[in-house]
Amino acid sequence: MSDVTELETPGGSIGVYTRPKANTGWRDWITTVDHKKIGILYGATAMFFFAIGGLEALLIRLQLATPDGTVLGADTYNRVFTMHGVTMVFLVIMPLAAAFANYLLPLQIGARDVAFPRMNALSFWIFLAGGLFLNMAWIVGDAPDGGWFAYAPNTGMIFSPGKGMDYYAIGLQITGIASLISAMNLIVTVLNMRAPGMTLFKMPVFTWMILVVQFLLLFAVPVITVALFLLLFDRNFGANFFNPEMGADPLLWQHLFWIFGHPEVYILILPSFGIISEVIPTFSRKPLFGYPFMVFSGIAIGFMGWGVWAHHMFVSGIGPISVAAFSVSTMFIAVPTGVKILNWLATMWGGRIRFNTPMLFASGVVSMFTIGGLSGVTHSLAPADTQQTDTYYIVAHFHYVIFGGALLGIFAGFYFWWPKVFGHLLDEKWGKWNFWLMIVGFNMTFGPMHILGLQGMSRRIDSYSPGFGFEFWNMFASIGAFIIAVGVVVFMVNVVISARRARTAPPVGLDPWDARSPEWFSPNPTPAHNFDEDIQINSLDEFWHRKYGEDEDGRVVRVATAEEVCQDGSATDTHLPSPSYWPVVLAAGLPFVGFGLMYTLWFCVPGGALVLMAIYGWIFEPVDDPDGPHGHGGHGDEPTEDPPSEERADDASAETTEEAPVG
Amino acid sequence: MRPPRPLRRPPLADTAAVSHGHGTGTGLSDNKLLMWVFLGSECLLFGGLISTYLIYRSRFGDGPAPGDIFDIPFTSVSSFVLLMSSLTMVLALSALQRGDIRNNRIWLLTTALLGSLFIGGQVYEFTTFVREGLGYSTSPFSSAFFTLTGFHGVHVSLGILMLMSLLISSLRGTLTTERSETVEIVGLYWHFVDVVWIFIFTVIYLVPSPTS
Amino acid sequence: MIPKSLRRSPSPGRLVSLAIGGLLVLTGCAAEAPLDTLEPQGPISRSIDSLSDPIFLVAGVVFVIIFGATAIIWWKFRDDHSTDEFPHQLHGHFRAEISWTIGPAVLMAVIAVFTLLSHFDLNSEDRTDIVVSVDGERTSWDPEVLVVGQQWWWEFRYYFDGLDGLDLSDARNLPPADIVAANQLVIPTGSEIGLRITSRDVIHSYWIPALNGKRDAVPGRMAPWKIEAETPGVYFGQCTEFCGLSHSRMRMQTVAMDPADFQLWVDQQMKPAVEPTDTAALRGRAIFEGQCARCHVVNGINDGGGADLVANAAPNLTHMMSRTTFAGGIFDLYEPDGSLNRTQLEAWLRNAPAEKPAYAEGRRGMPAMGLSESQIDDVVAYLQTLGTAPAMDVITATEVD
Amino acid sequence: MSTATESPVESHEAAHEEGHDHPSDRRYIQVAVILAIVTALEVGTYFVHMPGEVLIPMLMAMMIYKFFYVAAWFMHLRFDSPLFTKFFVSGLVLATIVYGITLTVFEFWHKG
Ligand code: HEA
Ligand code: HEA
Ligand code: HEC
Ligand code: CUA
Ligand SMILES: [Cu+2]
Repeated sequence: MSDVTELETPGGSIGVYTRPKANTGWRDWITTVDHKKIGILYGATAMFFFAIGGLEALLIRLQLATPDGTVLGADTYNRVFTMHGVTMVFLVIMPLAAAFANYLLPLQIGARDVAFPRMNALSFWIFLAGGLFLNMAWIVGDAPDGGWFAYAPNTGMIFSPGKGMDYYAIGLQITGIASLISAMNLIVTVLNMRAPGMTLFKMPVFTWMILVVQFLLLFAVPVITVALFLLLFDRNFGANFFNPEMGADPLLWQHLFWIFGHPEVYILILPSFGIISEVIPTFSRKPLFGYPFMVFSGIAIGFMGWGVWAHHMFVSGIGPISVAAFSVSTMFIAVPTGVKILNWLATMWGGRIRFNTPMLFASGVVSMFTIGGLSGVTHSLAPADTQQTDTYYIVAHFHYVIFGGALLGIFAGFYFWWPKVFGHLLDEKWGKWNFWLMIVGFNMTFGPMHILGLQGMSRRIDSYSPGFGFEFWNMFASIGAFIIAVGVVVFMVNVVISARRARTAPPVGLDPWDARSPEWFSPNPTPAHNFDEDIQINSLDEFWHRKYGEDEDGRVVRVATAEEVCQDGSATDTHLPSPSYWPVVLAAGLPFVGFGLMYTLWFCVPGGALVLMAIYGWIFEPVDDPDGPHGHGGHGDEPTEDPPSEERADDASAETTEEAPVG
Repeated sequence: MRPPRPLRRPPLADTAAVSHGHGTGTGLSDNKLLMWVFLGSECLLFGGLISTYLIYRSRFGDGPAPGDIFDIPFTSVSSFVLLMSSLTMVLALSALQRGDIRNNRIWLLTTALLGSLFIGGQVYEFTTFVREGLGYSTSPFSSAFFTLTGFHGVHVSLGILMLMSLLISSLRGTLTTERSETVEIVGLYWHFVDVVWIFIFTVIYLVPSPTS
Repeated sequence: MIPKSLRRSPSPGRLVSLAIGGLLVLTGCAAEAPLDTLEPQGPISRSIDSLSDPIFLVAGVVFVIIFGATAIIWWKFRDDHSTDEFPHQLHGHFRAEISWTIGPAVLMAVIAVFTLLSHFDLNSEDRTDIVVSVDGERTSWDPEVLVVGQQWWWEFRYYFDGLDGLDLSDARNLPPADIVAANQLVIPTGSEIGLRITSRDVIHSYWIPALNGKRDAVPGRMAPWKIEAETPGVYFGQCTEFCGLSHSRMRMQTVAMDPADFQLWVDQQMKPAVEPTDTAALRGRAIFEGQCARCHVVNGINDGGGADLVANAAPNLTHMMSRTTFAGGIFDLYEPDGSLNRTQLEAWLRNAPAEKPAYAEGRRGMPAMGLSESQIDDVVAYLQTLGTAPAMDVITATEVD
Repeated sequence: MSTATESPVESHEAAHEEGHDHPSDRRYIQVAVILAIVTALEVGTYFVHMPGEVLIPMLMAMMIYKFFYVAAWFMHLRFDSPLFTKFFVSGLVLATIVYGITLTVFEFWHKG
């Protein structure tokens, strides 16, 4: 974050009809609507929560390192693992994916920003509000204790009388709003704002996967919204949705949760699939093998993900016919996923691979995810799952897919796009340490959990007695977890060291990896306006194709340098969406509404007032501040001359304004 | 040596569906697209509430059963009111598109009034039900019923709020033909809420409900 | 049933599962891992195992293929800076794509067939009546036991006239049973025993890995399930659905006896509590009637009394001494030498929540009763009159601590 | 705010050209009358006794008719880009399938 350099005269800038102008300093970060800054905010916030979720994980592993552990005690343990799961899923992996999506998606489609920049800011601030709200439960001393899937009726008022589950319900509700807004925004962005010539099937795979994820979010979030509302009403207003004493069926919660929950796991993994689909071809010096199949398999996973949710309920007593149907449907998810794995391998096969850190992580995803996927397939056999479910074998499965799949992929993305975002590379030596520590620690932690699970160790137990054969591997796993932690610390050190070094070192250059996709047309770090002019897209991997041609022997030869191909970022007369206060104000209102629902409805008043004020301020705010940053008055109208067509489209996308009275 | 020629590009499975004009973008308004995307999402929200209701409609315990208390003639009238508000909504839009500001205001106001009438009917219905012993906590059925119709009512109320905002904007002279798209988008929302009620009215009220 | 060809001894499955963890190290054997899922001890669990083992094998093979390919890639296609030339720019290969779409699909289809066979087999009922003598009368019992979970222990109810026609809709208010046991389900060997699983509060899950997979105990629902043991023995289990504070301490055992022993057990359980003779026990009984009977039932003292609890039940203590563990199967009731585990039982009576976390003040779990040491001695003396100790081999087989 | 929201600019016209003109108010009123008649028929079923096997399909047919009639005319799906229809219908279809399965699992159709 840049230092505070410019102080505003507050008088003029907080009015309803002006927009904030700061271009630097903290105020800029608060009011920014720049998708790149929002991406960075998402990333930084998610890493902050990752530290929290990771510390919770370490507490879990400390407690379980020895039999009859006493580090936490039963009550705290239950809260810790619940918050660990919730934090990691909703406050770490999802926002990290959102960080990449926000930063890269407009760049990859050659756009100036997203379709609704203010809404983009809004979704970040709402996410932050939700995340802080959720973790507030620790401070109040009443963290949720019902497990991340919060099975009723254990989460009802009778069995969970504290406020913990209210924090859970409201906190997730708030982050859900954020996801929904962001999903709608990005869908419109992808559909409407692609550079000239970029048909859907010339979009980078990462963009494709993000698009699929946004559709999953669009349709899955409302389902958990319903579930959380019902839970909230049960707990606070005496409704009877999950109270068996009044004749309710607790399985309703399970259905609603998992109808959301299974698409959710693909929401977690597909961004990472997208990332490594960019990394692997780049470092293999080959195009992605079977691009159409990669795209279609991603879509297929998205679709099939809707028809398998009850595989989480194989033993809950939903009836043999239902179990059979869900068991079979689940098995076939292995097919499109397998297509992906094999296509990555085929991409690497025959390549000339540079094993830089991003590639190490990407290759790690391919192997580690496969392990998790295969154990997933063993769960999908319903009879087998009756032995496996709710044991550490499941814990092993989902950490292999989530850590080994999603998180490692995200680390690949960090190393790959760091120069794009910050203008310098992360150090390779530290990067390799980072990778190897993580991969070793990860396998040490979660590998033994397969064994523990098959030996019958249940999950969510705060302690186990000696004599069940669990001692050795638990200790082993705990050691592994701390090795992961060292790996994470190495990453953080790398970030700091590399940033320090970059101050004196020469800039990274335009094309550090010899990359392929259009985001690299703009210089590093990306200038505020992204592109000087629109890029005409003629093919997939346009950037690469402008650099390389083929000589008469069919050999690949360089035809242009990166300097010739890239834009220099010198354009000054570009029109950017103006920053706004209202997103953060609106988001700030939501936690108050939440507290109101939990403690006293009076809190809802200031909360609701903030929200309303923000909405109206938002609507009446001039769409573009004539004096805004990089703004040049008079752009509100269509240009009167006949500019080159690129520039016109360019202009239109610059004016990605929003009316926002609705929705 | 002759200059290198471009590489063979990957075979691409272009779809025609998206290629408008420039071959990119849909050529559609961002805002309208946003609203439609949002409505797609709302389908799953209401779907969840409706399924919850259906699962619980026969679980009324010792409380009143749906078949005992629904007042079909009354609800028919208020459903009709809501249906007609969709008509006035399109009329408002079409007036504005013609540049007929006066009629636009009249129809906007009528729509809001019809909507309020519907909400009034719902409030009346709720109070009657409560008087007849169907409280929010009476049974899973009652909770599901009030939640579903309440969510719908909140949607209608938000719609009324938007209509009133449009009206104010119109009175201030900022709602002109160029901005008819805003009215169209609010209209989409309004019609959606109506369409949901068409569903609810049939499935929840008209399909015979269990009686105690 | 799974066809013979699919049956494999457990070891390949175990090896492969270890390989999945990337750790080809052998772990402890079943004796040290009483919950092991790969050591089936009955026909039902064996049929699951004979489905699992091959699938572990399949997974192992796929794993080896993918890892093998990765290893080759790392070794062969690494950039060794020997040339500047770009590799062949292959964009895809339609036939390859199709084959690795269809190949796994076919494989999964085959697996699906076996899965479905196994699944419907697992969910079928194949019970035959067992002849037991009840109160001296020979009864033909359709062996089905009602299993009721609650925070944080299990109740088992035996109705020798069968479950049909009983009103089981309210788990907190069940019709009187012939036998009510807690935490240890006693079954005869060699017969499939039907279970009907439900709960009095939150969702639990009943699981005896050596005999069958899990089935959730859902309040308001009655889930059918079954178990069968071949050899007499004690089989361990653990509640596997997260059920709140003491979920980890909600365990259970299944004690399988050969049918003759089972008959003896039934005979004992059918007896009412004996009248204590010794004065300490009599004093103990008075305390019990005053303080404990509001929750615990002892047949003949307070049959049918409702418990002052959220779950509305506490373990029936009529034949408490016939069990070898207590408090959700986590404490030994007997020392290895067969004498009473007095220390643990007294600690329990002194302050139960300290021994096993519970929200006793929220009427979930057993509260600290505030008894004096002498009162505790008296109560223990009384409790010792309740039921007869099981055979030594059962005591040794159970040792949980 | 104006129409600067479209991108690219000129395709705004394109979208309009491709559709027909918006229907006249008269047409809207006709639509409303038809909707009103169908609603009357629907409500009419309440007063006539019919076996469920006849009644329910009839009600469903009328409901679906009304539903899509409103969507087609009032929401302009008839004239607007098919993409809007796709979004809406995909939400609808997904919801129907997913919740239909849920109801099936709950044996809703048997219990009626
Ligand atoms: C990133 C998240 C993610 C991903 C991608 C997956 C992917 C899969 N998951 Fe997983 N899953 C979770 C996250 C995820 N899961 C979580 C968090 C839980 C636990 C929730 C909780 O209880 O707390 C869970 C639980 C879970 C269960 C429930 C277990 C239980 O609680 O009893 C099941 C059951 O079927 C399952 C199955 C699968 C399957 C079949 C896949 C498939 O998509 C995997 C497909 C991949 C492959 C198969 C590997 C590559 C394929 C090939 C190399 C081709 C050749 C292979 C074959 C022919 C076999 N998962
Ligand atoms: C979504 C992603 C995700 C991720 C990344 C992780 C990461 C980890 N998880 Fe996670 N886990 C879940 C999701 C995830 N988990 C879920 C959903 C559950 C189920 C919850 C439930 O049952 O309800 C679960 C449950 C779960 C359990 C089972 C608990 C139980 O059932 O009782 C265990 C046990 O070992 C565990 C361990 C770990 C470990 C050791 C890591 C490690 O990989 C963590 C590594 C990270 C670090 C070690 C952080 C290092 C950071 C620092 C060192 C910061 C220091 C810096 C500062 C203070 C500035 N997890
Ligand atoms: C408020 C209710 C309540 C009262 C009063 C109560 N108990 Fe308990 N008791 C329980 C519950 C609940 C359990 C099961 C706890 C568990 O396993 O988690 C239990 C368990 C036990 C057990 C272990 C039984 C087994 O087989 O697992 C014994 C022994 C016992 N109680 C004895 C007593 C005695 C003696 C008294 C009176 C001095 C007493 N209890 C009073 C509720 C009560
Ligand atoms: Cu009972 Cu867990
Ligand atoms: Cu799943």
